[in-house]
Amino acid sequence: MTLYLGRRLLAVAGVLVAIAAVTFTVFYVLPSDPAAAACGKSCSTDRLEAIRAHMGLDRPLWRQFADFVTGIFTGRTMGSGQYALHCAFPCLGYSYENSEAVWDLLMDRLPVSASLALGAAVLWLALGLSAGVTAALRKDSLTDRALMVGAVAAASLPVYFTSMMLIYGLIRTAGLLPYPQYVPLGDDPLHWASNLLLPWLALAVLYAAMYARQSRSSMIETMAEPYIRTARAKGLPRRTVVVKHGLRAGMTPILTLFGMDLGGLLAGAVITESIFGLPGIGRLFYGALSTGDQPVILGVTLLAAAFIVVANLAVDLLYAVVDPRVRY
Amino acid sequence: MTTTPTPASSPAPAAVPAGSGPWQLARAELRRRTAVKVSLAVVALFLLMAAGAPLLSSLAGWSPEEFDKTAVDPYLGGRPLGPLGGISADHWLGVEPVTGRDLFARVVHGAQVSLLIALTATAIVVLAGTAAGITAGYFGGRTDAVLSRLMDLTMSFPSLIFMIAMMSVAKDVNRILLMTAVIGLFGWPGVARVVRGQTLSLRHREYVDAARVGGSGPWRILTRDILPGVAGPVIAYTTLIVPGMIATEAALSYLGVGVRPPTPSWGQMIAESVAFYDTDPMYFVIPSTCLFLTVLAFTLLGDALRDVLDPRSGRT
Amino acid sequence: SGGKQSAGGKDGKNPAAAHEGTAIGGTPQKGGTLTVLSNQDFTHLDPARNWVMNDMDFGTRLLYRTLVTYKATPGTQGGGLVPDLATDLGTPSADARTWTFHLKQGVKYEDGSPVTAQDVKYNVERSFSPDLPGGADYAARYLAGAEGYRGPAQGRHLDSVKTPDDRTIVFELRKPFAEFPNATVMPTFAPVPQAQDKGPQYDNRPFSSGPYKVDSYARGKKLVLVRNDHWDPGTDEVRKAYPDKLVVLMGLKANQIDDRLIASQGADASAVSWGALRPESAAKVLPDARVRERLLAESTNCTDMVQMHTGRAPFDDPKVRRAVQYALDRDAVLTASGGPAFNDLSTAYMPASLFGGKQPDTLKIPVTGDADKARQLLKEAGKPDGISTKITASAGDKGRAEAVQQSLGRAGIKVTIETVDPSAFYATIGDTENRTDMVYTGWCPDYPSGSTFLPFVFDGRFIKEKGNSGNHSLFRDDATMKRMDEIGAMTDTKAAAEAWQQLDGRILAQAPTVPVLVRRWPLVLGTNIAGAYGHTSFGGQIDYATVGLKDPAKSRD
Amino acid sequence: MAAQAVPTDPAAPAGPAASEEQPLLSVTDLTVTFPTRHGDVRAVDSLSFAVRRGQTLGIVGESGSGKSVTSLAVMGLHTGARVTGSIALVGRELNGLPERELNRLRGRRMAMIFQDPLSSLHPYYTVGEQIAEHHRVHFGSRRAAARKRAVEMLAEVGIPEPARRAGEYPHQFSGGMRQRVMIAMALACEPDLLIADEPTTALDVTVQAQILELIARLQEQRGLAVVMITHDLGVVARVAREVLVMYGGRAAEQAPVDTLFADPGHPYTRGLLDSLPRLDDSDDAPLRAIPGSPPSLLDPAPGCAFSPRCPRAAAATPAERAHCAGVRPELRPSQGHLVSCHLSLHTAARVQGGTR
Amino acid sequence: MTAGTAPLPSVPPPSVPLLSVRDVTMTFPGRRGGRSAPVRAVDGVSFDLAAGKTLGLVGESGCGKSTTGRMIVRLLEPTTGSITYDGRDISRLGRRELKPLRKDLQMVFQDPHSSLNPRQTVARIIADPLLVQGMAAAGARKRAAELMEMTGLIPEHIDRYPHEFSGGQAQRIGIARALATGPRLIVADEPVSALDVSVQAQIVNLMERLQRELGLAYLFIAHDLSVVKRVCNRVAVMYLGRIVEVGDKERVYAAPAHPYTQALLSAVPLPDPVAERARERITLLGDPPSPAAPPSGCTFHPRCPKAQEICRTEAPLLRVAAPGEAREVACHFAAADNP
Ligand SMILES: Nc1ncnc2c1ncn2[C@@H]1O[C@H](COP(=O)(O)OP(=O)(O)OP(=O)(O)O)[C@@H](O)[C@H]1O
Ligand SMILES: Nc1ncnc2c1ncn2[C@@H]1O[C@H](COP(=O)(O)OP(=O)(O)OP(=O)(O)O)[C@@H](O)[C@H]1O
Ligand SMILES: [Mg+2]
Ligand SMILES: [Mg+2]
Repeated sequence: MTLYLGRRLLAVAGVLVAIAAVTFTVFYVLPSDPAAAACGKSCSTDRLEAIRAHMGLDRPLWRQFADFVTGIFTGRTMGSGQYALHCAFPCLGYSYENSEAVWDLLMDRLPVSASLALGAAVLWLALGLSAGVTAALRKDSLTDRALMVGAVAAASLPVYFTSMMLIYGLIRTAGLLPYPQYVPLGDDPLHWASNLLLPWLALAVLYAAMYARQSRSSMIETMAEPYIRTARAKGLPRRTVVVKHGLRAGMTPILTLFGMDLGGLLAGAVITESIFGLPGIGRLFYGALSTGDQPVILGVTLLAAAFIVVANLAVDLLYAVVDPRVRY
Repeated sequence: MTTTPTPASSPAPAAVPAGSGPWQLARAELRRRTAVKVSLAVVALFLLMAAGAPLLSSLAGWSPEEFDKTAVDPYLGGRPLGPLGGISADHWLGVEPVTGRDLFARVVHGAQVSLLIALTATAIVVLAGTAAGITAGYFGGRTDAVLSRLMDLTMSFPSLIFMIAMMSVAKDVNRILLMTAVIGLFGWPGVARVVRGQTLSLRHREYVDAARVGGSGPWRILTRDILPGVAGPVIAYTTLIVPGMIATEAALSYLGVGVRPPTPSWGQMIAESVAFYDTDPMYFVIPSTCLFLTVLAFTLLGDALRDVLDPRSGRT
Repeated sequence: SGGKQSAGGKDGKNPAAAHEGTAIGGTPQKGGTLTVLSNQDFTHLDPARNWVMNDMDFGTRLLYRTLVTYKATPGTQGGGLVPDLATDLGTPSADARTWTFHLKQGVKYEDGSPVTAQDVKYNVERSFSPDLPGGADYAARYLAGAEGYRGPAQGRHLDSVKTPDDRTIVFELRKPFAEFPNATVMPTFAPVPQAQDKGPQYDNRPFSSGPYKVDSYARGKKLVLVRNDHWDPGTDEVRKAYPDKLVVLMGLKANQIDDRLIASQGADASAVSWGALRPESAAKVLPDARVRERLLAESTNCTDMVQMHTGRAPFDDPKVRRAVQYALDRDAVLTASGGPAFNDLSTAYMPASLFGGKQPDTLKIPVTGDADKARQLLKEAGKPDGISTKITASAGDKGRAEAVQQSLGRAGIKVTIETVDPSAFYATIGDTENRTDMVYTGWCPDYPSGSTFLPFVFDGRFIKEKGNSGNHSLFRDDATMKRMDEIGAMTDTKAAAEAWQQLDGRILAQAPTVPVLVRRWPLVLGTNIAGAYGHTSFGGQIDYATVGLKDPAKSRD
Repeated sequence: MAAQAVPTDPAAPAGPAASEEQPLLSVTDLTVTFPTRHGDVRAVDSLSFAVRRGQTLGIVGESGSGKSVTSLAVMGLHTGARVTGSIALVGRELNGLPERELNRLRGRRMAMIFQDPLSSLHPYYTVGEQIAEHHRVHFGSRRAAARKRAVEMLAEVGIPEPARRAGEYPHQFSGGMRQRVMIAMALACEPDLLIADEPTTALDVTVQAQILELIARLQEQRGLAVVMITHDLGVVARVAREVLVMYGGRAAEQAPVDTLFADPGHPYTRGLLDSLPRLDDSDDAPLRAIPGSPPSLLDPAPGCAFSPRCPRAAAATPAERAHCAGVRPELRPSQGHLVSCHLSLHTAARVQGGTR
Repeated sequence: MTAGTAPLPSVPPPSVPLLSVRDVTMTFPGRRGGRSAPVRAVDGVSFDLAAGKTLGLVGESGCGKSTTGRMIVRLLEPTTGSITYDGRDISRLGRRELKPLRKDLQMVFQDPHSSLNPRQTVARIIADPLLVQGMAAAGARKRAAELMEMTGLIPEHIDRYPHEFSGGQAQRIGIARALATGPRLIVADEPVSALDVSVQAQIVNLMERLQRELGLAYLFIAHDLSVVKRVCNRVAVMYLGRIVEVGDKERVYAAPAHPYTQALLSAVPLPDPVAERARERITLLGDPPSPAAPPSGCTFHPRCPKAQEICRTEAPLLRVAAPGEAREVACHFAAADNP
């Protein structure tokens, strides 16, 4: 188990370094000059060079990358002299744009994205799984048909469409909800929730639809398993058969999906955040793109990748808990 | 005594004429379903629309890039004149606000771009994925290990984020090509996994052994025994990833890193129309509906194909 | 299609320009919280780096004071200067190469310490630091001995800025510069005490010498300003500082900001928008007199231009350039830019404000262009089959570029659009070697003088291979350059202004660029806003020195 | 020994005296139909049989002959099927009983074990939990008591170290042991009837022998009625007292085991016995195969399902053949057997030459 | 076998076996708890098979029967040991060198449906080996029809797909395919295990007939001892990768020498209630162990009723059980109990 975990963690680190390298290269190879962007409208060549040197952009790519990677673990000092900045342990560099440590920026934005992702996840799991399981248990009934038609349709709606409809319906027309504006959970839980409700809904609709479809087929498959027949043959009440024997096995495949989806979303639902103007990581990223703020872009990419790999690892470990056949 | 119940030991159902292969059976099964017929019709409609875009728009009398200043009110931020976003005999689906470009022409040309990107990306994904999956599954061992690691790595990429980043930094390139390539780059592991799994299971079928005993080499086995067996699930999977591809193109265009103006694509149109969603709802509704219908049709079709061609697999 | 009826501009008057030159909402009451809704963050608030019109407005009107500043008056009067930190507009030496300013007594920072001449010098020096890029470069252009200077980081100082005592600062210039007081309006000439300097991170919390200080600043999310109790209104004839507090909410969706302000419900009544009204929201504003009541639409005074690479084929041929000039449908671009309510067509380079209110129309080209004439010109240039070329535009100008593309297409000039992110835009077009033949970009005069326009845009000596700016047509004409030097040396401002205007026409005749339009800066105000007007020198942005609330009790908090 | 742990169920049927005359399970005219896309599949057709306490009924038949469908019908486990006819457990009619009522009988009065013990056991729960969970439901016993019961049962079916093994998961057991676990589970609540659907098919011969022996021992100890379903005539010969031969969803023949093997009445039974290679046969003569293949249930012929393959029908007159193909034979008593054949081997000796 | 069957000219003299397997082992790389745990599926197996004869290979599930068969047709390459076919060691040949041999060595599989490609017509399935060997398509099709006739199928069904056939018919197709190239040795891996009892006999009869007509040699793998007894001349009993007893059918069945063979025979239920009741049974304890962790010494000792100390430590060798007898046994105490 420890061995396995060690191996997996090593693999996670490897994947992250690989992703960092690829991202780094892409941004280096493709033309974009953050120094020039920082330099501004009227920029002398002399000054441009100075800025470039200051940003370390004059150094060979591999050196920049090596500095970056070692910086993550050891921290590093950027610039020199009076304005030298020390960037401590998980050092992902400083934003070109506003000179804040990328790590701090990410951590500052993470609560927003996490609130969005987790809230939506709760919602979509609740909606999706209950719809899926209900449909599975009433397979081929009218309820099943209706739920599944709804699910296919909802899954086909792009998130921006749903979002705009929600905004139009619930804010503009009905005036039921405020325009989303992030309030930290710690400040005011009620406002936190009421402001996030719409983005949650928008995200949840799409995912709930996918999960409903998925959990339905998984549940149908499980309910056809011989061990369910065994449970029924033992005279267990239907509820026990469905919940204890059916759900647990039927929901395990959903776990993998959930890990991947949540991992992907934690680091920013770019579209949703941008539609609702939520200051999450996705928006940070989108903003960084338009200003060519490479350290931030790289930071977000890495964070997102880290969430995905870690979520996958977590799912794999959880599997061992859920399914005793899996042993590490 | 280790009898595995052989389900098909009875002769073929009477409804199907003798000598019909699995493909014919699948086709007959598909033909029975209404959802399939409807989605096929929708898909065909949009494909025809895409293919005949120039013809259609010349019929309607407008090219997708042609401004019509008479159709918009410059003093209202270019809102289309007339009801329903300017729908008239002149402009069948109304016009784009600000520019007055003909929406019908743009929608059909947008279909061309959106479907071209989605289908080409799908083709890339499917070809690359099938090749990788079949290689990994059939040859196993080190080949499998390397390819599987590569799949894991690719799947660990925050693909949308990465795609946006790549699209936004690349400038002097053909956007459509780049977008197709970028979408394709992240899609192949999905197919590869499905194909690999299927190949693994087929490789242990006795008919593959039989072919080897019969003297067939790996190439012959791959093309004659494995590939046709993999084809069913791949077709079903392909149909199910097309909507994803369409949606990805739309998402990228929506985020402003998609096609280059004045080329229309559905995503680009929706992105632009979002700003007008309450002043000119038709502008928003028309491309959204097209996108929705296409995605829905492909999803339904894919569901049916999966039912028929690949009864045991779920989403991967 | 006669049934279609335009909703605005029936009487030929611009419905959006009703409040031009006036303040809306009467005189504000003191107190309350003014909310600013923004779809973005400030580029820089560090005075050494702040060189974006709106940000300069915000910084210099609220957080720090400069030697000289603009009058707080609506209309063209706003271009006038008043002393701020300084006691007067500066005393030049006879050759206008040495300028002396004296600082007022009793100007204090937020911690109560006095503002000194050394602090002003220190910030000027900071602006040279490569760690702190982005700021205005007047100091670099004019101060003597500035070449190769890299800021105060290594303990090196600029000898050309002298501080004989705490309240006197003397600037020694490289060449005569009669308009130097105009330059000292720039945030570069705001004070930063060395003890407070945190290098790049100063940007996140500038040390206040103005009426407000930073209470909290979460980049990209929220900035809260509260009163600086050490600010003495007695030393300040410009800033009124009505609200008790300013809250800038950032990263909102532009459309949602528009919708919120149009609705102006609850706390939004005490809000203003940071960014301009989106063209697509025009339809929600212009037809509604009650909303139009709250609409500002001051001119930005920036001229949008289609600039051609005059250094290489095909645009090295003036005939081809003139073909573009004739082919261009400025009206289409105008519509794409939000329509006549929010833009004014341009017939000259310099904005109307530099022409005393109205641009001359020397060429008399129809607003929708003259495709036949353009084709004719192309034929004369030996290109009867037209040409193919590319244009680079900032992503935000995509619609305008499409209109350019479409209209040039009518004359056989096939244009491909490259959109570039705003951030990378200047770097991209500044690379003279690799850039496209055409770019769509504009220029804003920093202060109302032709010297901050024409030399920046058409002086061939400023062309750089990389990082080129301003002169994107790479126009290099000896006569023009000679004339610019002559005008620059004039001390009679009135004569100089006339000379610039003439020069403008002469350049236009050579068509290095095509002036297209001058944008306005439309803003819908909350119903509780008072004292708001678009300041002509800040690109039409609200003058934050004077804006306040009608009824502070209605604001949030 | 475990009996005292089981409280008496008030709903229990009358004492052993009553059951002497009344069979424990009696199935009459059972018909099970599956509606499918291609039409109705009549998997079981008018089947009747009865089992007495302490007895073993063997049901044989080849793949698809309806054995499993029958057993699931008895347990009331069909979901998508139409079940008609009567299934009576100690006189109580089960067919049509609501699910809740059935649940009180399933696992308690009648239990079932399946062919593939691995997939029939839930992979996520320990075997201890699975053996005893319905004990808690049926007797309302506590977790600890149920666990104790599970360990007892494991010991009873001969699993070493039962206390430790109860905490393990099915995949940690070998095939034979899994089947023992299934048996322990089935017997945990002291049922009266055990239905075993091919319990040894997935197992090796040596392990099969162990399991058959175990079932026989437990049956003797507890006076269980057992329905043993198999396609292996050898297994039936070993364990059953009464045998039901199924063909195409119908009963072909029913008889006490000795009579059936010694003197089969149905040509199919005869053919089956003839086509089997036998270990105790010294003769190396070629096997007598039954020509053709088992019938489809989708479009059942109106007459005897076996008639297309039947050597007697083949040798019969055209009129008889037409009769066989067109008219369904009833199950009729014939020399101590019940045989459903128009040309039963007992009734006519004309084609005797064709058989041994 | 009828006396009339003339020995085929191609059959080598009986002294030289057609197939000779010597000390073949097969080790699969395996994993257990994250560690590599090789599975020795076949462990030093040796036997001979004469032309035109049948050797039965019996044993419990997982004992290595299929692996042995697959090595002989070279679906697997043995880890060690040699396989000599017709005087030539084929155990290390590459794919190209094997190709001509494929004509001679064929295989019939257990599951008739999974061994037929569901997407190919019968014509293609049967003709495929011929096409690989370079025969023209038309000729191959004709030959396929002949083979269908020969195996009791209706040649008109040549363009049907496998799912349109019943299990028994499908197995006939499998046999026809194996016969296509005119092989001399067929490895039949449980050819009747998946079939219904009533059909099983048809296939057994067919295989016997083909052997007579074509002079085939069979390696007949099965776990059903009664079928093996019917079909084979010689029988080899495997336990956990090793042959524990091999000899002429009559001897092995009449007087099994190895305790495992004895137990196996006594465990087979007889379709005769009277005989069943009368029978004395040896019931083995426990389950067959896993080849990944075989017991020490004689791998059968944990289940053996006769096990002694020596069995725990020393693996018995396969040796002639009694002088002059064509039977070998691997048991320390085999002779002692031999009736
Ligand atoms: N749910 C179902 N829907 C349709 N047909 C079914 C269903 N279940 C069983 N059948 C059909 O009923 C017939 C009898 O099946 P059953 O499982 O009882 O056979 P069996 O005698 O148990 O065979 P085996 O020895 O293979 O287990 C088969 O033809 C089968 O195809
Ligand atoms: N490719 C393989 N990789 C790893 N182990 C294998 C492989 N093939 C077979 N084995 C193992 O080798 C052993 C022998 O397998 P084999 O298939 O030869 O048994 P068998 O006697 O044919 O059994 P059955 O009666 O179940 O067919 C088994 O334990 C099996 O798990
Ligand atoms: Mg069954
Ligand atoms: Mg095998």
